[in-house]
Amino acid sequence: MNGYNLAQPERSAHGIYMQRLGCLATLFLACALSCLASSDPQPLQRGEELQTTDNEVGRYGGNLVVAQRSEPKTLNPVTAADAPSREVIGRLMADLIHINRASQQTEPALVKSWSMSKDGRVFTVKLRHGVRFSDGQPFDADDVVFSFQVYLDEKVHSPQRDLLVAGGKPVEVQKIDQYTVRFTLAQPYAAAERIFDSLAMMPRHLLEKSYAEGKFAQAWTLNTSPAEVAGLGPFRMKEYVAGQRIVLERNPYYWKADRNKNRLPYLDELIFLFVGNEDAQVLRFQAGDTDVISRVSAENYALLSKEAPSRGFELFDLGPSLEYNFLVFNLNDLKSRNLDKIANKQAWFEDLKFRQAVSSAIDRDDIVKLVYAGRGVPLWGNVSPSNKFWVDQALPHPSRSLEGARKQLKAAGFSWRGDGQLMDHQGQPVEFSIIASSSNAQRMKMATIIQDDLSKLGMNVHVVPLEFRALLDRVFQTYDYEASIMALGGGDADPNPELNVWLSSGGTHLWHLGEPKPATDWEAQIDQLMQKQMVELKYSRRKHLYDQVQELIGQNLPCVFLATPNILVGAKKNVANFRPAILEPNTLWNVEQLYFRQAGASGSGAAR
Amino acid sequence: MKYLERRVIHGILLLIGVSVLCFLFSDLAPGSFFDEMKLNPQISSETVAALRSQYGLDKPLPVRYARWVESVLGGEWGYSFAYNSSVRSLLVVRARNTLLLTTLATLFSWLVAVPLGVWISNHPGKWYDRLSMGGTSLLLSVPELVLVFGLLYFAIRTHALPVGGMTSVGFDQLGLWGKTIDLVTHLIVPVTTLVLASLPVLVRHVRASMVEVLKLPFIQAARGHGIGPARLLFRYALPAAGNPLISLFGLSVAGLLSGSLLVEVITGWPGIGPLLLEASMSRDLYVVVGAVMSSTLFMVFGSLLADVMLVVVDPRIRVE
Amino acid sequence: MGLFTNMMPFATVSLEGAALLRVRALTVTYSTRNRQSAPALRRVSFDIAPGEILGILGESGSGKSTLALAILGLLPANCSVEGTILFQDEDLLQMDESRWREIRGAKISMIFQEPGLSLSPVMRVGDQIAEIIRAHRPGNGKTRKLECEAVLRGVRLSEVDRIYRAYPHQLSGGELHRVAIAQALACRPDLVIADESTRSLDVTVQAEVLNLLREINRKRGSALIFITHNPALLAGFADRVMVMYAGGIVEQGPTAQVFSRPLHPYTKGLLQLIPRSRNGTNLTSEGRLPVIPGSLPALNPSSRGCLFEPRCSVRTAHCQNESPGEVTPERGRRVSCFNYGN
Amino acid sequence: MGTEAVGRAIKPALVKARALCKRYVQRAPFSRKKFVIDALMDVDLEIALGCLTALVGESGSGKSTLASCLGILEKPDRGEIWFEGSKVSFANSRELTALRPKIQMVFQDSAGALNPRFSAAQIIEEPLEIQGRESGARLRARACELMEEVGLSPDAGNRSPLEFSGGQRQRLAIARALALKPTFLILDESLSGLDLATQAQILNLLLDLQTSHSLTYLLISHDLSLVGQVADFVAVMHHGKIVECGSRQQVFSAPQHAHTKELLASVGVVEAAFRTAQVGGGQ
Amino acid sequence: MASKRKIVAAVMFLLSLHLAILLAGFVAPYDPAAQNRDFPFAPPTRVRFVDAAGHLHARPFIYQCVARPDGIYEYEESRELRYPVHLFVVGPEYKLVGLWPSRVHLFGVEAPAQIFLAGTDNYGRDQFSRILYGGQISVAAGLLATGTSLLLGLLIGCVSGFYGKWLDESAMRLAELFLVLPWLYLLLAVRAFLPLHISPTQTFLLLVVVIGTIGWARPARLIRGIVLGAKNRKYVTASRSFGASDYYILRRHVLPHTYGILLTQAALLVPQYVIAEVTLSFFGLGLSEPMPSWGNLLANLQQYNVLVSYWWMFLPALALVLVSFGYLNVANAFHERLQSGST
Repeated sequence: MNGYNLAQPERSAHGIYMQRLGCLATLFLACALSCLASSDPQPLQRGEELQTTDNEVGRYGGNLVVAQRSEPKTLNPVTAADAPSREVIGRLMADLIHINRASQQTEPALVKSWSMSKDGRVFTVKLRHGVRFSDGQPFDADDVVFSFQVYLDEKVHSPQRDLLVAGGKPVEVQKIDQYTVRFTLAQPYAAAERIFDSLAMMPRHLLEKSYAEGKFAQAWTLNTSPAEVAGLGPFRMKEYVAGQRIVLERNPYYWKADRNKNRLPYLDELIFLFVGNEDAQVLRFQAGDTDVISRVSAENYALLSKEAPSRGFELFDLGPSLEYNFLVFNLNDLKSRNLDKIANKQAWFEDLKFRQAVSSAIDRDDIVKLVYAGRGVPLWGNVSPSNKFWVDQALPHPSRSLEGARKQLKAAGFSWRGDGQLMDHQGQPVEFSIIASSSNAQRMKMATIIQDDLSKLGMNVHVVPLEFRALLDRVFQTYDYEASIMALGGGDADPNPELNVWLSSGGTHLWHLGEPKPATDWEAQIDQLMQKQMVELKYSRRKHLYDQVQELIGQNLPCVFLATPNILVGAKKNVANFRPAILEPNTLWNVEQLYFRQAGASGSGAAR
Repeated sequence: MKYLERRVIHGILLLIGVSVLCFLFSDLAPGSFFDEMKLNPQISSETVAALRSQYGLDKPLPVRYARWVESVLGGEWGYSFAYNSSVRSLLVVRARNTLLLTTLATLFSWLVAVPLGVWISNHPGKWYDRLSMGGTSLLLSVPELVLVFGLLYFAIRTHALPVGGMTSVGFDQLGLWGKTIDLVTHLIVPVTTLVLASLPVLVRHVRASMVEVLKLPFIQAARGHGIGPARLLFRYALPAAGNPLISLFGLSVAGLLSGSLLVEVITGWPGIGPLLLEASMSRDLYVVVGAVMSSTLFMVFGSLLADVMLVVVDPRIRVE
Repeated sequence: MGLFTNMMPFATVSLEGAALLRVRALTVTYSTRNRQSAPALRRVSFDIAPGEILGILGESGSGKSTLALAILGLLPANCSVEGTILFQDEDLLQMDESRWREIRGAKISMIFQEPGLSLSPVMRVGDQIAEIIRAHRPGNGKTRKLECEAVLRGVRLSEVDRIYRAYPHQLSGGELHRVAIAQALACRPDLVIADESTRSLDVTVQAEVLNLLREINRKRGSALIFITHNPALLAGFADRVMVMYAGGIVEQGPTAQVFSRPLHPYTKGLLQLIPRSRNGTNLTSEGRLPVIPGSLPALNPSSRGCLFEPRCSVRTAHCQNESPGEVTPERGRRVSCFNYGN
Repeated sequence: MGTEAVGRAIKPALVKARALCKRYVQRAPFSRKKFVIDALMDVDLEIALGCLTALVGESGSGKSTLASCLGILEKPDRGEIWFEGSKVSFANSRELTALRPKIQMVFQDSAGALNPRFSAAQIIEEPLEIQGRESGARLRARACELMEEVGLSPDAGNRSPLEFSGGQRQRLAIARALALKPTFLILDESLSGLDLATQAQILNLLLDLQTSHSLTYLLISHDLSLVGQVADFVAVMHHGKIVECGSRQQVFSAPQHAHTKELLASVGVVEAAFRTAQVGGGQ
Repeated sequence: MASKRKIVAAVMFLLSLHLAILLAGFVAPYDPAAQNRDFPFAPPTRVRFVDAAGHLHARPFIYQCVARPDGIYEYEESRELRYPVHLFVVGPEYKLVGLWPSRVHLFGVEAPAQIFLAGTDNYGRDQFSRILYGGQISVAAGLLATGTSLLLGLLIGCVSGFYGKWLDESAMRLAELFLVLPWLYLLLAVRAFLPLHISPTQTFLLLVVVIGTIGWARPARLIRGIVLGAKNRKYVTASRSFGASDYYILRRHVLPHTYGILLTQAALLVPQYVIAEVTLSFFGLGLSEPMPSWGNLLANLQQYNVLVSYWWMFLPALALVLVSFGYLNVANAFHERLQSGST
């Protein structure tokens, strides 16, 4: 095989060999490789430490077609901030330590093992031997150090950098030997291994130059030649057609194999179509153009499920997602902002009884029924019931009670006018607006239901749809809003990513952004608890601390939690090893294990 | 060509005006590209601020404008925050796709509208005239979105047509004939939608102008000279009814880049529409400005084309 | 001559030789949906011999143009037409539209009023003539172009090339007029109708156009119906004159005879109007021009008696109640008046 | 008749034009070429008070331009116009407004001369309304008066001008021009396009009105034979210049300019033919 | 005259539609915002004359709608009880024409049954009532935007065509500018400046005025053309010779020529502006819930699953078609009349 022969010498003389070649030659070689190198799985090399998977053994071949709502913007794992880019990059790249989407636990990936010092500050990882990038170049500690250098470089502005900063100091990365790297944290960090998830390891030989030139952000755009993009993921770039699709092909050097020692992935190609919106996604799936669909809305799920038997696909309801939708009141400091009207209403919003009344007036079951067509669960806290490790089972779930709400309001000094309008103790009618993103039909529906529910309490609520950026501008910048329906969460099951929400100084502490010090006792308490759990290394103690946080949140209702949708996905029946998960990416996390069951049934797209 | 010079100068002034206003409006519109990152609890606000300043978004408007003009003159047309690449490279491919779609749609709608409008204008009040008028007012009151969804639904039910995109996945492996067929089948739904959406207005205009012209004495005279009805309508009346139609045609050309936004979004046509929509939703400022500028270019071109055509068609305007 | 002995029924009247066009009892009524219809033409009968020039004289509203349009079959759809129009022994009124089209422009053609308006503003003049030839005769573009040029030369247009390529707005009134004539003659028709075609022309051009029409008539032998309101134009031009009033023919006969001895009071009045500037004016003693008092009556179906009666200087009580029939006071002349000659 | 015309000629001039020049420049799109039409070139003209002056010329000779300059609707490029002994200043719009009612124009009968959306009475009322001379019922009464004066039945006041015959429309236009009691009336091709019989009627009407309203006329026509019958003075225009000017007698009996002679000749040809026909037929 | 009869017929048709919309409170059986959360996406209630046993009834009746136990958003009729449709029933309170409170509705059925003539939406709200109420806003918005556009277009078109020269030149360049600008940004900006507290209807109408303002360019160009033709008529010159001011000439001689085009434009623009609201909602600029408008009713059709699964969601489009058809007919009839008057 051509690819084999060509790849051979490189392996023996890796870095040095490459450095000797001029730039032009590199380019030429890269081109030649991409033309000649077949993407057939490479035979196993001696000394190659493959990870063995425990999936059902599949057969090679076939193209899997997936539709994305919007086009990825870049292939650069460091600058990518949007979901579609990250989804594609996730298939091209690999991380050191990976969170298994099915078990929600970490597992070794590019490292074969890691160890942690007693104080929880020093991580030492051992890399797998013989791992090669998708262009055939070997992967070692230099690449790891280089990757972290890039992520941590302030000039590169990686959105991931903040993850790698603990106690105000970035993590220190140190190469011990060719296959050993040591990470040192400024302070202990609970579940620190989780931060390695999805941090793509990048090839130094391809990116060093642009990094040195200070042009890293411009590297690996969609228009970069596929030969110049290489990663450690199951697939590698093949083709990008602007506005239409990205085609990935098998990474012949991928470092996983099934139990029969077949090098993964099974699929020849993975194709992402860009279709614009969910409806188009559904249309394409319904028409059989795509093989897998993720995150279908409940309505479309219902629509598709009517046709599932006749059209040869299967739908899966994976249960509640980690995302939480909530209603948040504006409790920001509005002094010097010239928003007196809102400031006047903050007296209500600050009153816990008022928030409790709102919470108990909202019919969460109806939200689940009307917004999610029953495929969702009501929420009373920020942790979804599907987050088995962290959800506080003891959290009370008070049922809807208009009577209770009225009592609360009465206790807080509100009264009712003759026509049923609720008045505060100053005789002002209770009237406020809820802003929601107009492009998010679900949140608009929640707002409408809440509006109707609260009108039963005599509150005059306006629903104001706002275009998403306009909404963000109001929530984060101008504070010119009264209440808003938003959603957070979903990335990881661990509490740490939530720090910015619950710490009073956090950037996503929505109801009171940038408070100089905790405005209330319970906020101060949460601050302490969250800080504590962050450095606590033992799960059971962390869980206990986090339960307390959840209870405090539930009691004080900075946000009125509403509901979370179920994760609904679908796939053609002949896609095997399909094990969708709650964590993102819901369907493609084990794409290297997917295969087409029957002969000839390669993705329908290719046949058209 | 003094006249042409003047029109070109007007066009340039128009482009400058549009770009300035574009910038102004974008400054007024709330939010910026990097705002969405703020929603991610894992990204600190410092990082967002740093990104903003890296792309010069914290600079005052005139500075940003000057930078942009510089980049336009350098052929880059600005820089996309989202794609990390020059706007021109983003636009060129998509503009080509949009043009393929809209040119065909414009062509077809005129090819249908002119004969239909001419035919019904000849017998105002006949049943087919009334039918066409009723049909056009019905089409006028159906939103484009509903039309396109309807057609897509039809495509799914019948399996006759692809339900979106521009080419099939295996496009590259197809032969020339296969590629053509593939492209044409993908074109049918969006083109039909666009044709149906623009047809009623065109038909009505053609009919109205024709009805006016058919009252003129020279039509009677031509009839008196024994000119047959088809010849009379197409050789005599239609050119004379041309002026308002040519202005309308100029507008069609002007709208070539901007007229198909929603249809492109729904059918997943990889044109300027989805790009512009996404860019304006995510405040990818220079992409929006670039897209608007390119449609302004078409506007200028369209009205220039209309002028030239007027001179060609209406001898009264030119003096030899 | 006795009043009654000369009243002869129509069928027996015939001019010598075969007539090219025989119009018999032609009545045209415009019907508007909610107004009572009134005839625009009332039982009009006349003949034209081949090669003859017939001048039709009348004020606007007298039905001249309706007559012209009726012969060409161009009346609007809301008209009802009765009677017969025999052209080369074929009844035009019985024909279908496609046959009409074959005749129009080829056998019978028309020089329309105001050539500036009756030519398409956006077609080259040459093309407009070529279109007519194309509609009636097979041939290719080249031969048609040659034919067109010949036709243009035939109407004494110099610079045929320029005119062929010109658009109507680029031509002078006289040139346009000749083009209009060329259009009418393009297919060598047997009958040409000129409807008030010289009205808008300058006097000098008017004379030239008349000369041209006369010459073509003599050379080609095609008959010509020349419609005008100015009797002076018909003198020395038309072979016969037909005077129309309010949709009917009041007098017809050879031009010289009619002009020297008008029989109908209306004809007399018209002739008096002709200016005599060269040898003094014909002003009345009050320094006013001679006129026919009053104006055309509004057409309504219920009117009785002679329609000219209100304006007539020789009217009698009889005229009010009965409409006069046509009489032939002498060979070749006919008049509709009880008191003609007075 | 001749003596009378000479007698009138002694009367002072109501309107004087001195060295009027007017040039139209047209530019075609897609072309640098300019087209220059010299409509008036140093035109001098005097119009005697209380007389009918005829301005004759072929189409394109500049008659209408002269008419609109004298009617102070257009500003000449150069030259002066004197009205009632004082110079008309085109720069002073107030003065022009004051002058307007005294100088009125009647245009050729065409679709454009009378607003088809107005009724006959409204058409006559328009100038009165603009000048604010009458209002309400008096306005209508005055319109009826004027209609009667020009020989129209006031009953027809509510009809659209499109329902009138050409002659009636011209009467309507004259009534409208008379509404402001002008002293100077310019008839710009007012008779063209009318039947011979109607032309005579209108001319007679004009002659009647001249005496009753002490009007001065400028009658513009391309038909020399027509105006020759009634004009006191005749001016002949050719290519933007007045080539001949004098009493009717002078112009008709002793034409000086070649173009005048040509015009007279073409009139003569038709007329002669007619006389021959009359005489010949009579034998 | 026939065209007069045509006008009367067209106007009557349009008026009756508007009357129904104006009296929405009376004609509609329910409050448009009232949610029946047990009946989301219920199909239109069938009005019957023949009952399950095959008996014919003179008074129309309905069967109660009940959710099918196993399905999502699936319903069936409960044939047990007949609920006759009554006229002039007492129901929820409303204000007739926004002024007089009343409880009498044109028709209705006895509780617990409900009559949904046009089905229900996602929240179980009666679409028929929503269509009627929505018409108030939508037609008002359509007329308002159209009026603004045409008024501005008329003004600028007239000035531009009448005075010509540099005014014309600059107005037409400005028109071109207005035709290409990314208005969405401006609208977003305007929305950002508006306070959240003013009533949603006011906000919406304000935005509509902004769209109307933006839309002047096209009518202005059309009107300019007409004015250019009209100002060169001889009777305008004549009017000038009477000392008429520009204003007089514009008002009396020039403007009447534009009526035809104005009418036609109005008839074309009204439905287009109503539809424009769909796009507005798309960008979060539409009328907010729970206020109904045809735009946000139609916006439901933007969801593919709704379009495919619930045909009655199309019914608002039918209302729009009817109204725009009415406008077009009125415009056509008037146009014909104007033309027959001027030729």
